[in-house]
Amino acid sequence: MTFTQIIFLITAAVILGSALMVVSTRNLVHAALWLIVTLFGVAVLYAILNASFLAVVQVVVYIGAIAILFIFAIMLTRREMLDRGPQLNRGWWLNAIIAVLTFGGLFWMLQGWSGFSKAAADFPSGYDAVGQLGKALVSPTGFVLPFEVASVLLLAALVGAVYVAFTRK
Amino acid sequence: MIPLSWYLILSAALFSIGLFGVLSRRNAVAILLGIELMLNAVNINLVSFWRYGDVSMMAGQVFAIIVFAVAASEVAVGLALVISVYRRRNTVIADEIDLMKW
Amino acid sequence: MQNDWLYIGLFLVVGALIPTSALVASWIVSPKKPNPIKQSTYECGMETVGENWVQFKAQYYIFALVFLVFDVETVFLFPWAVSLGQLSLFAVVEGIVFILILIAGLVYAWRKGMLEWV
Amino acid sequence: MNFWTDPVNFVAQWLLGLLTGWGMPGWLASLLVQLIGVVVLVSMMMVIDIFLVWIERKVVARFQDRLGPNRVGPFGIIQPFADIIKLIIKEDITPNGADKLIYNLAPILSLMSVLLLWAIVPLAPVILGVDLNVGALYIIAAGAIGTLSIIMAAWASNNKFALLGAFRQVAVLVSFEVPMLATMLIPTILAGSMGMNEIIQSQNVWYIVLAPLAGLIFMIAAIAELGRAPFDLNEAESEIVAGYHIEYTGMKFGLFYAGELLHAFTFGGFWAILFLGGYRFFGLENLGPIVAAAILMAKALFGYWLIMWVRYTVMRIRIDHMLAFNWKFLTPLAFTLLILTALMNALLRGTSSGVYILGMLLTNVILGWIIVEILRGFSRRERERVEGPQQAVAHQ
Repeated sequence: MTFTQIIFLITAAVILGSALMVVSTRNLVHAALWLIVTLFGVAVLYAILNASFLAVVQVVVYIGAIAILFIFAIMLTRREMLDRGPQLNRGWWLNAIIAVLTFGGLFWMLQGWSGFSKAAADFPSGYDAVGQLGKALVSPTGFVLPFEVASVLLLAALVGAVYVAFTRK
Repeated sequence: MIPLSWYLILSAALFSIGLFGVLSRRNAVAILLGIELMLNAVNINLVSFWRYGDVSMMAGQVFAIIVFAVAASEVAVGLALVISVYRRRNTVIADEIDLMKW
Repeated sequence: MQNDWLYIGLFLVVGALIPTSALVASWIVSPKKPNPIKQSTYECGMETVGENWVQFKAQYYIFALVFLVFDVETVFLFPWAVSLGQLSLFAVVEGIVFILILIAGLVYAWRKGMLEWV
Repeated sequence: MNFWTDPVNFVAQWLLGLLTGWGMPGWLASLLVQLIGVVVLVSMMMVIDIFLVWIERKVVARFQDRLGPNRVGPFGIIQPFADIIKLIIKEDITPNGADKLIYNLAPILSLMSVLLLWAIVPLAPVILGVDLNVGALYIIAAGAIGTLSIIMAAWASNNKFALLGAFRQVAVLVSFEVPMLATMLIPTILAGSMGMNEIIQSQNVWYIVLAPLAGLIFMIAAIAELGRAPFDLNEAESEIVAGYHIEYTGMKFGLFYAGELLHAFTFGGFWAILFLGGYRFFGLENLGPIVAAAILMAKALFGYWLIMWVRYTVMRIRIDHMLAFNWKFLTPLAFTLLILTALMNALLRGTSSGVYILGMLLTNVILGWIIVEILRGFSRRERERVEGPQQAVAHQ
């Protein structure tokens, strides 16, 4: 077992453990903080995968913006957060079975695939992932359309969210 | 080194946990937390396919970025809806927001 | 490239351990004589009424919302900025269109009066 | 390779040889050497942090025509050590209803988020720390952890005022992150890289000359990110007592305080790296890495001094004015500047460096002039609205 594998296993354990806490803890602020631990773990995974840009973006976007928005929203709707009553639906055990079956199904499906236990190839020398990404994002033969559509999507989200949340009484 | 299967199994497990959260939590904000977990599981898959495939093809990373945008929009609109509902109905329990049932 | 992140990981660990050690040192040395008055919530000498919950202005949320959209879009511009020197004028214009769509969002928010602190 | 031209590698190689000589496996030895390097760097930052307390108090005193600490040691230089001893032996009070784990974690995260920034600071051409190719975004990522620590501290200490302070502070932090990101894009465009070392290496002409407006906006946004006056809403004592760390005492408060000071110094350093050429100073950096590191530190101190100057000269701005200033002025300005810089960069790419520099500078000057004109018109209209047209004429 190599050093990288040990780091991966620790990270995976942290991700799964904190994800379980996200879905099971009663206090919603704690759930949001556990979500941050999960997201940070995923950022570490990106770093292991040599996707530096995505690792940093994960922290900037998820922890710096999305998690903050979650915490704000939880505090704005806090009267319901006093942990009275059950936090889970009545049929939660059924849902647990569905989740386990989903995992089993995915695992079974993936196992039959030939590329399942592939190893990673080395990077070609002088490989610059961020520069490549930039070129791919704006070159007409690359992903210029998804790139622009993403910005329109975010604009639409801004307009929609503002319209919904911001009603003067 | 680490085989691709490890990442795929991890992301499948994360996806299942998120699915459980979405299906079982009563609080609408907590449901959105579960959706975030599922989106992250998808992203792990995309990035690991980029790394284990041909690294000069940036599709994996580009789509991971698009997923970031989608997650951000989803959170913005979703939480705005939750807050709006909370102001009108004074609850964020998903079962009790049932005006649309009839 | 992996070694870069290893170094940052070490930084993370050391950066967490040094403040922790300061807290532990303080915990060992400092006196511990708690009493109810000392431990009460500080509200300028007034009795604390109710719990830690106040009705917040939704305005804080609105600013966080606008920020989220801007943050995500600006982050996307970084790969574009890095490879700008090798791109054609067309690609530069693509990026500028992206920024203009972003500014359109700002103008909308401005016109809707969301940026006012009511 | 000798000690003078490359001290860090020299020591590292020597240590590596020593450790492997003892029969340690190679990867463990290199890990250990890296760990020692990190510990040395972090401890150095903590020592600098201690002296920042003294510098800050001395400089403030001079700004306010006082003497400052002068009792403990020569020029009061031992004063911060006395402060630290006081902080350590103070009783640590945890308020009722506090969420213990989060309450204790918040100050640690707060200081950690600042220390993390020093991982990517290139002190000299050969002392790089780590030359991350996403350096600019890394700064924002570390800042995100700091924002998080503020919310955690306020929520865990179970205090209304703390929560109010944190909400205000976080609203300001996130708002000013947008112009900061936009102005970080400008050195990235000019250098063609996000790596800190490459940004320094490409500054044959300092970027403060090529993009003075960007430097100015970055400085303003940095001051707001630090939560210092005139943007010190978190500490508005007359309104919300002391902001998010109201319930913190003893060493935990000390960690927040140390984090704030070091953060200011660090942002001075990043300002120097992005706009003032980092460790470069007219070829002086070639004398040796130690000289280069000293140049960087001097520039960082200069940035820190500017931040202090603003802090102790300008009064606090109201929160609505502040957010309006950011969203209605700074953010549009930063994006306009970004568009113009990208366009000029594309148009002037093939020309000689003299034309390039002049074009960039002219763009900035013209934009700055237009902005000043717009502001003048705006303030004239505001004055007329408040005072009536006749008096406004009298003012001119």
